[in-house]
Amino acid sequence: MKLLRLMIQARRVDERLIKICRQGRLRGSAFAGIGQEAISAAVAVASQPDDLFAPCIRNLPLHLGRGETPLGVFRQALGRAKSPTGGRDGNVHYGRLDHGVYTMISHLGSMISVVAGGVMAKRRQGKDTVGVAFVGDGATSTGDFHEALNFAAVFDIPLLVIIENNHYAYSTPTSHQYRCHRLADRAVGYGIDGYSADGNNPAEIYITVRDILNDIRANPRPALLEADTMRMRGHGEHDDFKYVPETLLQVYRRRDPIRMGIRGMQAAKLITDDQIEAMELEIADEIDRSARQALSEEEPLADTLTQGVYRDA
Amino acid sequence: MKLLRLMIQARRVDERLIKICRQGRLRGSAFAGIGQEAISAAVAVASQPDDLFAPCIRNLPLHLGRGETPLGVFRQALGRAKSPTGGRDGNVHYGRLDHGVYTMISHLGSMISVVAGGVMAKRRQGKDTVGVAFVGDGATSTGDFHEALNFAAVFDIPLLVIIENNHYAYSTPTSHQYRCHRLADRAVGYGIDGYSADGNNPAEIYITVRDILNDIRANPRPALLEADTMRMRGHGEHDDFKYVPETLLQVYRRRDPIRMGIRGMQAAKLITDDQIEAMELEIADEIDRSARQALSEEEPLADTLTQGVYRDA
Amino acid sequence: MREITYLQGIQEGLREVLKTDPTSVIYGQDVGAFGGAFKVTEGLQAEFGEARVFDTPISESAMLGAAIGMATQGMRPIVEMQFADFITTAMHQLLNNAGTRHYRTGDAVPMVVRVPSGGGTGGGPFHSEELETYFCHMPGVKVVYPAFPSDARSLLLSAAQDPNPVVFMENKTLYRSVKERVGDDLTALPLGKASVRHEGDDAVVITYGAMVHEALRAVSELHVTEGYEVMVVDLRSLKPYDLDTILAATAATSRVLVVSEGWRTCGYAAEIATAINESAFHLLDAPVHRLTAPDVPVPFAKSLEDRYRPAAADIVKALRDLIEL
Amino acid sequence: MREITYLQGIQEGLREVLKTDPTSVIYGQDVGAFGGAFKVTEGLQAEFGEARVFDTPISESAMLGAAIGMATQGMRPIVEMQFADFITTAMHQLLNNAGTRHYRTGDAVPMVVRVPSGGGTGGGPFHSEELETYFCHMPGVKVVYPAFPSDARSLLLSAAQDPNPVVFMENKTLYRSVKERVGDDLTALPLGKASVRHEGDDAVVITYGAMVHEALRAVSELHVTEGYEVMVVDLRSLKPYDLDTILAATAATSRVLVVSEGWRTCGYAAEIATAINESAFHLLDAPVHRLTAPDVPVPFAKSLEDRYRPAAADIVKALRDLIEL
Ligand SMILES: Cc1ncc(C[n+]2csc(CCOP(=O)(O)OP(=O)(O)O)c2C)c(N)n1
Ligand SMILES: Cc1ncc(C[n+]2csc(CCOP(=O)(O)OP(=O)(O)O)c2C)c(N)n1
Ligand SMILES: [Mg+2]
Ligand SMILES: [Mg+2]
Repeated sequence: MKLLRLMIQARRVDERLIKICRQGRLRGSAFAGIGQEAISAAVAVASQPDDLFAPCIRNLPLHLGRGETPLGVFRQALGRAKSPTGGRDGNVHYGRLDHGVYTMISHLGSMISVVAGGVMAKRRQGKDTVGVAFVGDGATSTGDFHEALNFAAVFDIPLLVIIENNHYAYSTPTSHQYRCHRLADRAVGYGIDGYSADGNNPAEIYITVRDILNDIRANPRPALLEADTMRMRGHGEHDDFKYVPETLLQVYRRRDPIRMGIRGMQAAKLITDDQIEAMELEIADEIDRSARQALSEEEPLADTLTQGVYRDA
Repeated sequence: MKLLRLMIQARRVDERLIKICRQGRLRGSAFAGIGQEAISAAVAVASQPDDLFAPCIRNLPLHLGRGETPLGVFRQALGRAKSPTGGRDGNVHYGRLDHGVYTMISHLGSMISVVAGGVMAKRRQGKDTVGVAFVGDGATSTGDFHEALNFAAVFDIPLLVIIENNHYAYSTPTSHQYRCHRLADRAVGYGIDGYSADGNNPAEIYITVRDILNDIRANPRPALLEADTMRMRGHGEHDDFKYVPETLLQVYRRRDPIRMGIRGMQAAKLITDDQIEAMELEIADEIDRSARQALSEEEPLADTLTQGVYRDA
Repeated sequence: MREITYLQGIQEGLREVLKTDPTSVIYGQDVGAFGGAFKVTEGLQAEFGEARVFDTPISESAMLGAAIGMATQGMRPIVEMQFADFITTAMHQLLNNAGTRHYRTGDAVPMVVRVPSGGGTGGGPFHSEELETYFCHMPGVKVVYPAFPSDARSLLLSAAQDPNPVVFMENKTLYRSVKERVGDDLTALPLGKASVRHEGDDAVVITYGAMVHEALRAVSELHVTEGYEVMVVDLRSLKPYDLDTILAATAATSRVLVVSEGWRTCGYAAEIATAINESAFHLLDAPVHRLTAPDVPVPFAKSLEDRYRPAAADIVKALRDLIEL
Repeated sequence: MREITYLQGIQEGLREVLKTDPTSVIYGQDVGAFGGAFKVTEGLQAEFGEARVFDTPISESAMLGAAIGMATQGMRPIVEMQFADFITTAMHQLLNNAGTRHYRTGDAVPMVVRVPSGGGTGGGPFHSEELETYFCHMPGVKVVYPAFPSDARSLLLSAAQDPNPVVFMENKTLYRSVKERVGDDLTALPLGKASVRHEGDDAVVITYGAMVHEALRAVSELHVTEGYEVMVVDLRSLKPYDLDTILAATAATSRVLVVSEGWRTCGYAAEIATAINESAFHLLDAPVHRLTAPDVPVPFAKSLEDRYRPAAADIVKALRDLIEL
């Protein structure tokens, strides 16, 4: 139920951001995770308070599941003074360490080692922290992906690296990104376990993630999980998305994670139509209030520009 | 026979360089490849004229096998004006493109993609070039190792990456470098073939390399070969080498590639003691003359310092 | 004469190189059928085929390393970084591997690296950087930065004819905003030559990239408001730079403002200011001033970025101070 | 009072940090049992255990990324680059990831990156680089560069107490050649404070790192040969730098020579020269001169490297020109 709620909430936030973007009220573009919600929602639900995360640009459900509010997300995208980064970073580059969520930098792959180091620190402090880093299929080609996985393996760091394989890196299909059969096969080269799962099936991905996290929490070492999914919109809203064949979209439209989640819960009689409707209404209401509030807020004062580059001793 | 000659020649050059180093006549240190000669000698013998190479610091037999002279090697180590890099680079950073050999930079892993690009170019020019890049076990932890292998795989570049696994990267044992069982297992993650071989057995490594090169020459795509070997001296001559247990050295002393090569050829009656002695004498003579000559030569003129940073149009 | 944008200038330069130099190839992330994140290479793959214009994995180091390999084997690779910012993952390939190679081996390394640069687009800290200091501090590397469509076109040709690694900086805010009427004859422009964009003798603004346009706006405003005549020098080549033109402008005006969109400390503006002081100290009526971005990560919010990035109004103010000093 | 080397100064600083700050760790390639390529960390693993001092794979980017992760979770990582030169494989972790983080998130990133720097050892193009320009051009990053054993010790402490990423540059030629008598009380030195190493009013040499010692040799030679009294300022902190001391020295001498072992174009010397010109133009009797390495990859042969690297004789000559101008 929590998982479903997160997915729906993220979807509606993304939809609202797209609308705001279309209205020309966003700086830059909107980068939606529509179609990929199950994976990060599953991680959020399966996680423990002390865990650490390096989300990428399509992990809104993780942020929400770890305590960020739709208001915070809107503020961030709009560069508001009260946003998690005070309007200094934009779009999807945010996080809060008190939620265990690292604020990413754009350089793909570079955050994996950061969360690895964070987990090392927490473990030394006696916590049973595990870490989860998200990357796309494209980011697996970076040197940083390799260095960080190998580093984590050598130090037995309990870190799950999830590859959200959505078939494209911007316009580039996976056939131009790598030649191996499954990216999960890279695990053997690091001496760690590699898993594949259907990233659009909330129940499957949840169980897979939960089991891996339990395992590496108890027996610290990294793991690699490749989750098959599909980005159902352009790389950003500026992207015409013509490079994706309609047939492929068809397949994943039928396999929409929210629909699959609802169907599964309905089949198991875990949810009623009324409950879904109530949830949607509640979510819509919060989103509407949050979006309006964020839109009405101020950008940071220009005078604060040079403050906080360094931290005072 | 050519293979054996290359190994012996390289060994004797290295020994002479160590002597020169001990006499305090080298700038910097000497970085010997003693114990690892079979691998690069095999590559040199198995290669074709149009092939391209990215040697690392312990591939003297490759240089010699591709046409560099002991004189050139001594000049290089001594920073002489007539050295392959004109005294600008030192030690083991040299090569000649007309021999197909790229001059390395020190940044480990960074030359693999260079030779990949070179092979791409030659192939476009209709040559049946293959490339061979050498790295150590330690260099496999660099992001560049990963990026280059994946890049070569995506573009079906006939490039053999040879990992000379000599158990140590400087003082760091492989247990602190990676956690996989065999580094050759990384091949599957790139969708290419991975091989392991005994790098101290000249016949075995020669046949392995020859077969792989034939294969990728005909069916262009990269391959990964892990050759087991042992560096029988310190990282450089300044290194006291205490971190290596004597028992390990014992094992590899018995498996010295030159001795194994000679024994194999003797068993097959391909060489006589007289022939070996003649070869040694001839090699010793050339080395002695070359070393003396290089020692007697001049360093580059200081006035040439700023020449040739840029190439004139 | 046709009117083209800055982006079209680059694209025409690229097309000309592909046409006239059969050894040239263009590659990068999404530069093929998609035409690149900014559509600079749009249509080129369709025109020249996948062998000449192609996509690569997201591997900046391998992309640059492979370019060195190709360049040293008779090809002329033109590599696009999706954003300048991402080249920081592979500085060693440029600084250590490409830049030092000719000096060490005598081998030519003719390669061009296109880096879409600069802020003003709301790109935030990682899609807005101006990294010319890094590139200019690399022995063996050349750096150009056009401000106008015709220069973009010509400098692309020159860069692609140069036997050295050339970093070709492109300013993202200029791509579609700057237009110019150009003829059809494409000629390479010698590297290392600045251009005087506006004459004047009360002071000179020495700058490059997007700041040339801010400077031009500033000097016309100053002309209208107080009648000052201020020269504007567009460097075009950052390394080598045109010291002759810089010194002539200094001699003609005695008051120099160097403007750069890059960070202040160790920024490119300091290099130009120092070079002027070293060679023309006695000609100066006032210290060379520099107007730069502060040492701050490029901020996202418009309020902050507007303050961050030097603009015409800041140049007006700095010039007024300088002239009235 | 004991006499210690520069290397011992760093080592004592490291030991003190490990002793007094239980959250500190030291890691890098071969820094554990082996004690590092230069033996700076020798004995520390034996003393503090493998959990506090440990070897890592050859992965500069992961090493720095992990440091950011640790630093933001209450630890204080001290990372050794085996040579400064190799950090060019991971500039993004320092520039983009560590440097921007506090500004963007408010999170403290207390980490130290030790970079053995500089030429003069016959290390060739890839074991000799001076990269301070790169580091100083990173918003959010601090840079220190001691020239003396006691400073090395104190600045190591300060760097390890600072809540920001600090690049700690160490000069390889000084490791064993420079000795100093020191007491046992270890106190951190505030970052951003220069030190006047020699008094004088005919001119001032502003410099740092190994060049401080070349400058000191030069000024004593000049004193002997022509009786000049030349001040020597050792910057110690390159970012932030001590503008007050720089300007006071400028006021006292009116003639300034900035000496740096780094490359010329966009080098650190240009920053200091520009800052002086901006703030003290009217105090100058002559243009600020800079003496730097040329824009050339660091060459291997002694004949070339001796010419490449500024030395006492070059400083003597430059000072003579400056004073007699
Ligand atoms: C090192 C680096 N190079 C290039 C980019 C530009 N870039 C941003 S997102 C992207 C595509 C990423 O694809 P993928 O990793 O599959 O993630 P997805 O967008 O599909 O979720 C690229 C090339 C970058 N951010 N970092
Ligand atoms: C990117 C990079 N980091 C660090 C170094 C310093 N370094 C030079 S050789 C070496 C060890 C290399 O070990 P390995 O790859 O196993 O080769 P071997 O010396 O055993 O032949 C190290 C750490 C380097 N050259 N490049
Ligand atoms: Mg993707
Ligand atoms: Mg090794």
